[in-house]
Amino acid sequence: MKFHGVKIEDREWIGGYTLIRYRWDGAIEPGQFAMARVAGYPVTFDPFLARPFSFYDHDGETASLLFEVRGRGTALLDDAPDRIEVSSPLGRGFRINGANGPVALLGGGIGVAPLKVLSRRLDALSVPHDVFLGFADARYAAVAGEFPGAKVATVDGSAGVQGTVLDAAPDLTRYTAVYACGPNPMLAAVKRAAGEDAFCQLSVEERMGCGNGSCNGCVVPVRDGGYVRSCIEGPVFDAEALAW
Amino acid sequence: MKFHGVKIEDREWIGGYTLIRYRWDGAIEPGQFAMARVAGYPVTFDPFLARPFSFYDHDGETASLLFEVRGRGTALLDDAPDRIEVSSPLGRGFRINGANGPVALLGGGIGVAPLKVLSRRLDALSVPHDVFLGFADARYAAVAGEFPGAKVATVDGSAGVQGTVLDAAPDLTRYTAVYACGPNPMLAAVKRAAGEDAFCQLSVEERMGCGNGSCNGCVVPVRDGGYVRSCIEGPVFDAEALAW
Amino acid sequence: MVVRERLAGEKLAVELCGIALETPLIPASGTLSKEALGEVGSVYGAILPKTTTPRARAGNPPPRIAETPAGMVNSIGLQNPGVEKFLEGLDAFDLGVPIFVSVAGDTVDEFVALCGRLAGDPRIAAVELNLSCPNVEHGGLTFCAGPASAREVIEACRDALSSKPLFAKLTNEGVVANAIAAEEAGADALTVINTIPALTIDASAQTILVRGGLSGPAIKPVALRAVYDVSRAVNIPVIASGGVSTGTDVAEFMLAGATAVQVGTASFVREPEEILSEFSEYLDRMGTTASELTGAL
Amino acid sequence: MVVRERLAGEKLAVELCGIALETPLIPASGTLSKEALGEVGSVYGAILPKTTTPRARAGNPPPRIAETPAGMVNSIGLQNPGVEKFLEGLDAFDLGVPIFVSVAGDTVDEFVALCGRLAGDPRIAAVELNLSCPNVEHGGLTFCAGPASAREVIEACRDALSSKPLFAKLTNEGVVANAIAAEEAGADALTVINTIPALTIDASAQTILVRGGLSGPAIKPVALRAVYDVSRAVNIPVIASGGVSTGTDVAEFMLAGATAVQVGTASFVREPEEILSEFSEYLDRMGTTASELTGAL
Ligand SMILES: Cc1cc2nc3c(=O)[nH]c(=O)nc-3n(C[C@H](O)[C@H](O)[C@H](O)COP(=O)(O)OP(=O)(O)OC[C@H]3O[C@@H](n4cnc5c(N)ncnc54)[C@H](O)[C@@H]3O)c2cc1C
Ligand SMILES: Cc1cc2nc3c(=O)[nH]c(=O)nc-3n(C[C@H](O)[C@H](O)[C@H](O)COP(=O)(O)OP(=O)(O)OC[C@H]3O[C@@H](n4cnc5c(N)ncnc54)[C@H](O)[C@@H]3O)c2cc1C
Ligand SMILES: Cc1cc2nc3c(=O)[nH]c(=O)nc-3n(C[C@H](O)[C@H](O)[C@H](O)COP(=O)(O)O)c2cc1C
Ligand SMILES: Cc1cc2nc3c(=O)[nH]c(=O)nc-3n(C[C@H](O)[C@H](O)[C@H](O)COP(=O)(O)O)c2cc1C
Ligand code: FES
Ligand code: FES
Repeated sequence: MKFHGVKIEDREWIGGYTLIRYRWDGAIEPGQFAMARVAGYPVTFDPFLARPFSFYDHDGETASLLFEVRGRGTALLDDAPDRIEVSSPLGRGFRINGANGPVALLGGGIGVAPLKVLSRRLDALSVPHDVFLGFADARYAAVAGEFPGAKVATVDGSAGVQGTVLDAAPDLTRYTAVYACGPNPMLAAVKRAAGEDAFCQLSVEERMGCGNGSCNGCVVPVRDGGYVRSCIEGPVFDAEALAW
Repeated sequence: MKFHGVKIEDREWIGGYTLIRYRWDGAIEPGQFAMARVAGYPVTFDPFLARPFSFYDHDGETASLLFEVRGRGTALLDDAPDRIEVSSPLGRGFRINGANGPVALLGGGIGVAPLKVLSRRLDALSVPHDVFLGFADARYAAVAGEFPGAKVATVDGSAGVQGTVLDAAPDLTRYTAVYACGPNPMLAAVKRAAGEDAFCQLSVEERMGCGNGSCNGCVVPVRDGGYVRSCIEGPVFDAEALAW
Repeated sequence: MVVRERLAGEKLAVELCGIALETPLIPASGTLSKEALGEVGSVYGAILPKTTTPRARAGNPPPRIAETPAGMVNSIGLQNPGVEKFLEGLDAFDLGVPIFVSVAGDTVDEFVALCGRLAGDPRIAAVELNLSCPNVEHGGLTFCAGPASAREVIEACRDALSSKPLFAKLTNEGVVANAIAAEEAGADALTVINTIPALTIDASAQTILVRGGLSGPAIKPVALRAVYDVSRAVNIPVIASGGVSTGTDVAEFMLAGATAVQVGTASFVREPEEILSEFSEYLDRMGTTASELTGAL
Repeated sequence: MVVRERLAGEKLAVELCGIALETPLIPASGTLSKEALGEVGSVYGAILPKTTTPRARAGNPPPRIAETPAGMVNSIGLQNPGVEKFLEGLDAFDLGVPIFVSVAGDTVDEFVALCGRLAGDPRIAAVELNLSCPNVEHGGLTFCAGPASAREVIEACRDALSSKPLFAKLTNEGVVANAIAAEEAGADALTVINTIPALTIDASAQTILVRGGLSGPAIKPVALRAVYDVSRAVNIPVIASGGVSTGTDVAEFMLAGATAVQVGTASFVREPEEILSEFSEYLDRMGTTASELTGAL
């Protein structure tokens, strides 16, 4: 896997998340991701693997990633003085079905990440869309400020309605398309709420080894039987294709 | 092993070597060493071990280490932005035998490191001493500028006399004490040149695991048979005690 | 060491069981997908796709991978489309260098049937038997759990393959005894080693994360010892696998006795091209060639 | 998980073969010298000095250690002053917690003589047999090379030790079969695992650097699998060893089934105190205690 070094232009902390920006002028599709890590190979091989992150935003010149510090990979990225290494763009992003809306965007926790650039794309196509975001608490929910008009739910009720993102959303069957990103159990709930015939696309979250289809580590079970790699066939899947 | 973080006050490149200074007000004996590494445990365990470095200088407030970049441990220390971790002071340093000189100090390559603080101590005790330094070439020999009056030899003849440090030194038997640091083969040559009855002390260089006597990794063979740990019984030994 | 002038090609070339390889690097089975072939350019002396089995295998449910200190544990479960679909898609792996094929079966008969199926395919330069998969006829012990079972499957496959070179891929446990048995049974080369059995636990969730095989830089010293010991115990070429991550690692494995060197997990985090160029610089610095390095310790 | 209030003492305490340990941590044999005892405070539940042998051993010539990715390889060669000098100096290891003593011999008789010598010493709470040293009567294979030789030495030592608990320290290769044999032979607990055979090469010098055993974080997933499998195969306590470097590692090994956990190589680069306090925080976060954790997976 080829990585290239990028210089971090700036770093911002929004609620419980870290936002980093770097110059990057390639093209991306909303929902595509980057494998990222701090520089250092081959001087250090620990941590060993890069970590997958959705593109949060991209304006043609500057790309940004929004992430939550969970373990040592993200802790190092949060600390990294000014250079990180990325490999991107990877995977298949959200497909926009041409219906003229309204469409629903749902994010659970850090699942909010790919919705910004998706919302930007929908704006460009003049597709009206509603954004629904669920968080653990008000601290994380602060990032909702980046999505004007978004409806918010928090598990502890400290911001927005109390409950999960689905408690913040109305009947999803009334939307011509539903896009969601978040923990797998949330995605399964969104799939059910969207209904059988819905155009519903889910960005799944699996542990990744390589990001380029080589390791078969990042699979999700599919309706047709067996497993497919989320880094190549995904991370965005038609809800109906998934076996959950 | 307990390490503590120190802030690097400044960093200088002298010839082929790197000099780093940090505030440290403990006491040290010339010839004692520190185990040093870049910060990062337990977020990263690679490189795994700290590296031993002689104290180059210490004025009661600021300690300094002088090192050559050889592999990844020293490469990281050379790069480390502003914080490293050290465990010190370790080992037994040079013993000053009370004779009032003149004494000889010999350094081979980076073996020059512990001679600065030793020279400072001898000055304080008003013991006259001559310094002889051997290097690969003029680039490394530049550090001799830190030792006014030192005689220099280089293997390629690009500075000082051509040859090893012993080619720069006169008959060593005329000194009341001989102190040397450098690669083990050089130390063995100094031992021979100093003669059987000399007061001759050698600072040896072995790979170290722990620095506190626990691993038995850093041993040198001794005349009485068997091996002793250079991090505890050394790194400075009476030449006569060594089995080489 | 005499410094000689050579063509770059001569410098890196090695010969393995009569097969000319432009470089001693080979991708380790299961670590290079079709989709990633574009990234490898002319780095590899041969291509070796993921192990194929008689029928399609879905593989294990996720999570399948977990990071560990300087390595990772995987439990993919030999996900693959089965040998027939595999052969239909084999042309995609044609980068103009020899193609080796890795096979695994649940029984000796399945191994033999696979070798028989591949024996006549001119696109395939050699076959690697993945002997670390469980032998269902022997209570789930792997085919290389001991010299007797390794010998049985290799002898049978040797016949079935007719003239194609047969590589036996061995695990670390008992590797020297198995290597000697494999040579006697007719293996043309030995791939040493596969992943090392390991386990990861998620302490927060208090659950097992992945039970599988450890690979990556962490296992390099173990693989190096296996390659060294096996090279001294047999007279057939040894292909190294286990933690190769830098050009220096390639040199170390060749010094230990390897004729060719597989790059596996490290290709997830580095470009194989970097590893080859580091190795090439090493050869220049030492004034030697890849083929001279083998066992030069 | 029920959150309970406890005294710190109760939280960390475990019982091992009837011996009360204030914490589940024990230094791994050969990784804590007398000189470093001052650094360990009250971190350890017991003290375990370096293996002692019937006569003094000089150990191997340097180089004895080499760093590897997230680990190190050592070949110390059991340097020690011999059991009599060792016992003369044993009081230095008295930190007010139980003292375990590790022994190794070249033959079964030597093991038995060592155990006989220690059996009556009231300062010694238990004896650990280092079974990964070579058995000179069996062509240099280690005492735990197979169930038969492990059984022989353990049975003989069990008798010689009279009532003192006997721990058998096993290597990774064949660990489950050896563990079952060790339990049958009368071992009271099993220490799992020792270092893993490995090799390091200096590519620039084209020489072997160190041939010895791999330890450190690199081997943690391998040790974790061994502890998990052995815990499920025997009914005696398992003491974990292999790569323990953080409080989370301690938790993982206890979840896998360990009753106590040895800290070895990691103590060269971290203060054991940090590992214990990370583990203590883990227990608080999970609202559990050390003894409840064993096998709670
Ligand atoms: C396609 C894709 C896009 C993603 N986009 C984002 C994003 O934009 N922002 C963001 O913060 N995170 C995103 N994630 C999740 C992110 O990759 C993980 O949070 C990250 O890998 C954790 O690394 P770590 O070293 O901090 O944690 P580790 O130390 O590796 O693990 C800490 C905890 O995080 C969980 N975890 C680890 N890896 C993953 C993973 N790949 N998926 C899910 N959980 C994991 C584990 O359960 C573990 O308990 C994405 C994941 C995928 C697959
Ligand atoms: C008591 C003592 C004091 C020392 N003082 C200094 C000093 O003041 N300045 C300085 O630059 N160096 C000093 N050294 C040597 C220094 O420790 C090594 O150069 C350093 O450990 C190399 O680390 P690395 O990661 O860069 O190299 P590695 O990648 O570990 O190895 C690179 C090369 O360096 C050599 N090497 C590695 N470790 C050692 C070692 N411990 N001793 C000798 N050679 C080694 C190896 O042969 C190897 O080929 C001292 C060593 C000792 C034992
Ligand atoms: C994700 C993954 C999948 C693997 N799949 C296979 C396989 O299908 N067949 C096989 O023989 N080895 C397989 N291996 C083992 C590798 O080929 C290699 O022998 C091992 O990983 C050690 O080398 P490394 O440390 O360079 O990865 C796999 C390894 C990994 C990491
Ligand atoms: C330098 C060193 C010396 C060791 N000496 C011994 C020993 O004398 N007896 C023994 O049983 N194990 C010895 N070991 C093995 C350790 O006790 C431990 O089982 C092994 O290193 C794995 O644990 P770790 O990864 O925590 O170090 C030694 C290990 C090291 C690194
Ligand atoms: S991350 Fe390796 S195949 Fe998807
Ligand atoms: S470095 Fe461990 S005993 Fe000296």
